[in-house]
Amino acid sequence: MGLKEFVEKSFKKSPWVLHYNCSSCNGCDIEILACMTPLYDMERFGMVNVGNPKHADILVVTGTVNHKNKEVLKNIYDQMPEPKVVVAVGVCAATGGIFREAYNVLGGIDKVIPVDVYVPGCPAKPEAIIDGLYKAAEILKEKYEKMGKAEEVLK
Amino acid sequence: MQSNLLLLSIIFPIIAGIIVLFLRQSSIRKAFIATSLGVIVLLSLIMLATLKVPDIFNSPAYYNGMDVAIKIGDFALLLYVLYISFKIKEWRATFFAVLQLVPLIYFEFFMLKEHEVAMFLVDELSIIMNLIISIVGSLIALYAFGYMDHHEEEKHVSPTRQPRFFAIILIFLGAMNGVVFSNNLMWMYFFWEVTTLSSFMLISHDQTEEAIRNAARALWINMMGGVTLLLGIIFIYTNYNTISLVDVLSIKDTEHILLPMFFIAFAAFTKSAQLPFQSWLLGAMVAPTPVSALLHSSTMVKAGIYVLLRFSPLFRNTLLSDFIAIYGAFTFLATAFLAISQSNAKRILAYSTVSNLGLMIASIGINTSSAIAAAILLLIFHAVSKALLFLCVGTIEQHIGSRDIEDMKGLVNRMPVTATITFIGILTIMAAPFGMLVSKWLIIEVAANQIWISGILAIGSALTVLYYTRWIGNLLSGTYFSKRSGEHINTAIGISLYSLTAIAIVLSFTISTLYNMLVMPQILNMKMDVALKAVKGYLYTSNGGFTIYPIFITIGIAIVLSLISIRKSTRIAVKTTPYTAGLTYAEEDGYDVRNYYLTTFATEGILTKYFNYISVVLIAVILGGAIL
Amino acid sequence: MINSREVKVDEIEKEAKYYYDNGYRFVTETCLEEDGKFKIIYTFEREYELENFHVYVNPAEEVPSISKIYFAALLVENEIQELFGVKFKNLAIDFEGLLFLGEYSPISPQASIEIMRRDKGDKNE
Amino acid sequence: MLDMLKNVVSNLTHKPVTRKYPFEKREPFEKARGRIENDIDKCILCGICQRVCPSNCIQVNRKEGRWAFQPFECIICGACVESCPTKSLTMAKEYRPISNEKYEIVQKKEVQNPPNKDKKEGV
Amino acid sequence: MIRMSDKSTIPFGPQHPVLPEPIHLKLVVEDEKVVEAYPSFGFVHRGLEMLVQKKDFNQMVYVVDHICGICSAMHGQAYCQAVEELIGIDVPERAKYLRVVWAELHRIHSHLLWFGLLADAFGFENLFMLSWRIREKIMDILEATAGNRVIISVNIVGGVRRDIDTEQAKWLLDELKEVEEGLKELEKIVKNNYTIKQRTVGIGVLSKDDAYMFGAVGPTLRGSGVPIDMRTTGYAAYGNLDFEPVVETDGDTYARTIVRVREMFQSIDLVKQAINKMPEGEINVKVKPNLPAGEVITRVEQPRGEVFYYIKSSGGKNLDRLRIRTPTFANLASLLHMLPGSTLADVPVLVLTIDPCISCTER
Amino acid sequence: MIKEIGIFIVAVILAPLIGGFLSGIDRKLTAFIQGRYGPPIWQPFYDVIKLLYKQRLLVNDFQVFSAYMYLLSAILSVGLFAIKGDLLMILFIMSLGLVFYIAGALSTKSPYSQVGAQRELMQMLAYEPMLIFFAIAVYNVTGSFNLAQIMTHGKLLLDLPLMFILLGLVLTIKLKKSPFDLSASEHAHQELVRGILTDYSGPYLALIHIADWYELVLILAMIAILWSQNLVIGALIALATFFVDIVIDNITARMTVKWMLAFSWSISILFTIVNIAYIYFRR
Ligand code: NFV
Ligand code: SF4
Ligand code: SF4
Ligand code: SF4
Repeated sequence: MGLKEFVEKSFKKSPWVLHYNCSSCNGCDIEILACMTPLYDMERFGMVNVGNPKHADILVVTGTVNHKNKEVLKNIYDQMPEPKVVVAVGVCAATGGIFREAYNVLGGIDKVIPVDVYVPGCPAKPEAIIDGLYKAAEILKEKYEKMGKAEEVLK
Repeated sequence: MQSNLLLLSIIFPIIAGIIVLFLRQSSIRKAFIATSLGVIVLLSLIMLATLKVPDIFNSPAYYNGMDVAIKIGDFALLLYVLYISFKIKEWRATFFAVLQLVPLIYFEFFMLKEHEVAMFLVDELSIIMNLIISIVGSLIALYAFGYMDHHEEEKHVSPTRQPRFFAIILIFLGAMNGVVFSNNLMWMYFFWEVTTLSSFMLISHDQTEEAIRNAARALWINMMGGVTLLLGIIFIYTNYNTISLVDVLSIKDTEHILLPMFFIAFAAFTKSAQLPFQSWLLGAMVAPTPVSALLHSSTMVKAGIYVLLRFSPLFRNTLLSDFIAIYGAFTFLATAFLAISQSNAKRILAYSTVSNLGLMIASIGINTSSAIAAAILLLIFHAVSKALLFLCVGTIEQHIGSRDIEDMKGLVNRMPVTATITFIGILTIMAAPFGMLVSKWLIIEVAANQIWISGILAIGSALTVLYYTRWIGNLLSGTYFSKRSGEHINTAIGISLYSLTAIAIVLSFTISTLYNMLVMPQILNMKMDVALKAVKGYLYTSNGGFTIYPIFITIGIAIVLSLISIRKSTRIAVKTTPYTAGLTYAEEDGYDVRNYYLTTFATEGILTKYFNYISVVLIAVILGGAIL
Repeated sequence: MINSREVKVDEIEKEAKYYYDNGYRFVTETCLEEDGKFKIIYTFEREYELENFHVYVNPAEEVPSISKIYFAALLVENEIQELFGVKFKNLAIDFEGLLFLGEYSPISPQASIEIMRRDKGDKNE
Repeated sequence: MLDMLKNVVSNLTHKPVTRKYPFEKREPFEKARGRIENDIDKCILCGICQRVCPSNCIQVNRKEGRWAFQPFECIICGACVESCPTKSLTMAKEYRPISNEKYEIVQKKEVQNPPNKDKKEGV
Repeated sequence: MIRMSDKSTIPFGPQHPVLPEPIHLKLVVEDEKVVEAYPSFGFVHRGLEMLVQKKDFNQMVYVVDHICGICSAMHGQAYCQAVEELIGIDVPERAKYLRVVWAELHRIHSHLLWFGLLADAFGFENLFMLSWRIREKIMDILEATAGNRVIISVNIVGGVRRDIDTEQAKWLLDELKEVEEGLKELEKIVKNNYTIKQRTVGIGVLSKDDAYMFGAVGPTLRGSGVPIDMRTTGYAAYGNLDFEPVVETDGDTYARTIVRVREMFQSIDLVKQAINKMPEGEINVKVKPNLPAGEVITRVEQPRGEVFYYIKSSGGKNLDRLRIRTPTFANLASLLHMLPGSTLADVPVLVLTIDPCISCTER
Repeated sequence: MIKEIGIFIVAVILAPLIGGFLSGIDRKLTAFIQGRYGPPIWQPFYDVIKLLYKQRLLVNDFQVFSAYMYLLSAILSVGLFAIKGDLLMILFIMSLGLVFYIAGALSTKSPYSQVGAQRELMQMLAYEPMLIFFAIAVYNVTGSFNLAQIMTHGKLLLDLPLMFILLGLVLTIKLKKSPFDLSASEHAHQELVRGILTDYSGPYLALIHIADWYELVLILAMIAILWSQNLVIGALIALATFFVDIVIDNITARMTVKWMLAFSWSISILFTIVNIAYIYFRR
């Protein structure tokens, strides 16, 4: 295996996850946490919850965006190094779900940051979340490949 | 000829100092002082090159004149101290002055049988001290050109008091040379007292109430030391009938030597501001920074170490020596603890000075050949690095108006040059491969079979690293979004900062040469086997070795790699804000974390109290060791 | 159904003090809009029994805060102040309308009567 | 601490409890609410589902014969399923698969097949 | 001269791994000691109370269910009870028992979840894993009986939507037995682990009077020795079941932990009782589409304490006003009282000791 | 000389491989202890490689230098250990790297990394004396600080049982494991986000991870030389210690700074004194 392949594989094998709860109802959050626990154990795929945007590859967002946390979400997203992938977990994160019509809700997180994977469900099942993260890891790898090319262009 | 050179190195600064008093015009004065400093440095370099040491030097033609002058000087000085102590109502100083005056009269007039002794005893130790005094001293004095102008401007001092200031500095340099060269113990005593007096005058230079109060404290504590020094000399004389250093050092029968040794050690403790006398040194920090750098870190306080080193062969392998070691180690640890609770940079440096002096005393107490070598190495490196740090703090203080290390957050953006120099200064004082650390390594290595001492040293060094590391962190903190500004550095200040930095690094780099040239011969002088060898940056004893070049290479590689990385980064990296839990980062009123000063564990006041008690007990123990 | 008696706005503190002295626990305050006025219901509890009283507040009126008596009332009063725009005076800590809402949120969103204007600058912390 | 040690030892000596998803998939429970599906043939476009839906994610247009559903707004509460008079709406046990973009499910009554036609939603 | 403040300020949240939910505390610390704490909320504020204007009272059940994913069924229960009282209907007995079953299952899962998070807050990863592992059993039970793991949405106005048949009930009791065993292990660990005690005993002490007067509720209050538990008022089927409020007297984090651990056993017991005593019959009654006018207050004991529902209607399909005061909202005052004087390392523990649920609080 | 350079290079290349492998085992074992499968053994390598190729996010320039300094001094100390240098000197070089590591974290202005750095300083305060005590105790047995000479002694473990425990403690602190995961931790969930690591990101975080591996190997090697008569047994002892540390991590909660300082100092001073007394008693 050449270095290039190994690096690419690393991106797929080691996606570090940052979870941000952005005015969700906790339903999806506890399901994400449940993914870390022994029964679902997402660390099998090298996914660890890092809690710090600067170390993270995948941003997992639950819940809708409201007027107060849209900046927080943006800041976190900006502090993540490329390549990065955003996963929206739950229908809240996708569109606002049942909260759409509430006055302080802006809607899905794609109003603030670009989203790569949507995981539907209210709450999304842990299995679905793992699917989503797995998919995200693949996207991460693709993004890395693209980024490498971008760098070459820069040089 | 050579003895005249020695004489000159004492007399010249004093005379130059007196002349300076009358030079009222700033530019002329500065030119004159600069030339004198040049002469002083030149003199010491010539002596380094030409003197065949160890030897005694005499210049009979001047002996009597000098002796008489010094005798008169002695009394004049004590009377002057009496006068000022009356003036500032510092009765303790009066008390100790009287306590000196009475025995002095008795000793000089009724006991001392006049016979001529050699004027100077010069060995590598004296040369080292002399080099430090002249080179470091001159650089500090040079620094004071820039500093004092700014200082007086800030404090609106007019007419200028600079002539007095520089005069005392110059006189002090002469006196220090006197201390380290004198063979006649009474001369040494005299110069010792001159340094005390100049310290007093310089601490009180600003004439504020606080300055005078602290100066008074320094005065009485040092006068107390003077008393014991005098007592020590008198005891030696009564027992061995000599006041010649050479003779004293060659005393074979050491039955009665321990008690005077205790007295002398006590004097050394006061001069080196060991616990419980550290308060005067801390108080002395009110003085203008060059004074702190010169007197209170790199030269005058080293007089105590010098004296102890000088007499160390006399108490080798005694209980006294062991106790001194424990006492020194304790001071090292205790003041390191105290330093942790400080955020005032000058106080940190002061505590660190006391701490390092304690370390030197501890290694003198251990009193094996490597330990003495370590003490001397420490003495050299500490003088340079600490002077540098003090000067940096002085510069910083004049710019940002504070000497609190918390206020130095992000200094590298505001004063890039000074902050970098400070950073290097701190590194030379606490990190491998610089000389200070090598000496520390040596001390731990030689102390390894004295569990108490080595334990204390282990904890103490960790504490040292603690309080310096966070300072570095503060200095260099900043982001790409911090406001940046250039820095203008006064020429005089610049010259002294740059040269001290260069000296600190070069000395560390050439530690093996330094050791072989100056330290090892001194060990041989003291009639010890040399256990520590040095070749090409590799210092080794039979127990282990320390090699410095690989570390320098490592640092070099790190610098190169990071430069490459940063340059590459400018193309592909993103300059980002620090993590603040997702909140928008604001550079100016962002979140801010102060260092931990462990005040929740204990405060300075309480600690000082307990440490003082312990140290008094330890001194009593040393006394016990001397008597038994 | 709840029973509650009406008190005057300036008697609130006295009433609260009375409940405090008699060992009542503070439960909550509830604000609602009734006929162009705000109605604030104060609820206290002792041994599972609820005691209520309510006040009617004109939009322009300031309501004395009971957060100095019952510290727990602090948050709910801030909430009402923010979501309804009713002004409380003497709050133990005044979050100045940034407890729940961000800078760009709608102003006093739960009330149709608008009294508060936000003219503060950046205070979004 | 010894109790915890016991736990550690027992964990070390037993097989991990992890469900090896996605390698081994578990059968969903009988009553599980996975996603709703509409058998458009049975649907009479009465619009009850639209009215009961708390999340407003079903739009029934009788005139056009259009039954539209926003899967990314549905909270899978099952209210619509319970109230559907013809039982054309059913609750599938499997959850809706993840996707890269949001879509809308539109079913038309007149058109025979295909029953599912995906279309990107323009929010 | 640029003078930095003498104290450090540290932001705690909104994005912070210890708290899964966004809440911001601006901590002013001295060394590691917290001197002051300024909270800032609103990162989860959605404005759900105002949705009453847009949704009718039946749809609102689902909205209040989504106030929080942890105590969702109980929100639904509280809301339904309030509306039922307003309309004046009597819920079938079986539905009442079923509500108890699901509510108590929720309590267990919520406490286990909290326990895991607390363990995480003081850095005990294995314990976190252990308690969440036990919790998965409850999640399975919930999914099997109600169809969803987290937001089960079983309550509707007039009763419940799903039934638990005898077979399932038996399976449920078997599963609970396993949960009970796991809990026993957990209890032993909590009671005997030195490091856990170091981190919880004497941390966040709330005296009995303070707890009472700061309006604390639930385990926070009962951990300080005040035996107030809304379930003793006998709503749903609690009047027919046999239990005592769990009380500990120390008022520190440890006491609150023990309260919650004991409550889990109590809940298991309640589920058993409820299933055994459950009568046969209908599980819901039809309700008229229009509401009468009136106002109602209900209180229900949630995992974190009593929730307070106020509803007001003036007829029609929609409510006029819905007001929810959640237990965390009531407990926050105590938290603000506990924070100053603690150490930075204890902040997560203290925040978690009241078992905060921000989405409940901010609605 | 040539031979030594060879050994140096081999050690420097091997150490991170071993370290990475060990930390992979650590993660796997931890997972098993918690009743799950955990990542593949090679996971740490994937992580580090991925980090190395991520975008560089910098807060300031000094960070870069710190990361390099930390890594290079770790490398140097391992290399010197391999060519049997002076134990004390190795420790000093290690602490040099740490100074930079901490200062780098302090300089980044993120409150979390600053608090983490302060705590790391406290941790250093806790274990640095222990290591020096260890060196001193070794000296008291073997009469030398030189590893070559120390290793001729053979069964140091019998003389220094308590110092061995101290080393185990140091390992726990160094690995940032419970109960000492104060400044940062292996696991993400902690009160300081990632503590001292918060603002190191991408390649620089990778450098720090590699440096951590070096240090892990170094401390394990120090444990191994306690049985230098047969280094295989020594290595097994080291691995056993490592295992015990992992178990301890999983049965304890994180403690506080105060507790750590009090505990580690009293333990280290007590153990050292008792142990050295024991040495003299055995003579
Ligand atoms: N228990 C509970 Fe809630 C409610 N109501 C509350 O604070 O969890 Ni989300
Ligand atoms: S999707 Fe559902 S469960 Fe998830 S956060 Fe939104 S409302 Fe809660
Ligand atoms: S309720 Fe049933 S039948 Fe009526 S429109 Fe909806 S899906 Fe069709
Ligand atoms: S399941 Fe619920 S949310 Fe989804 S469409 Fe049906 S009623 Fe609407």
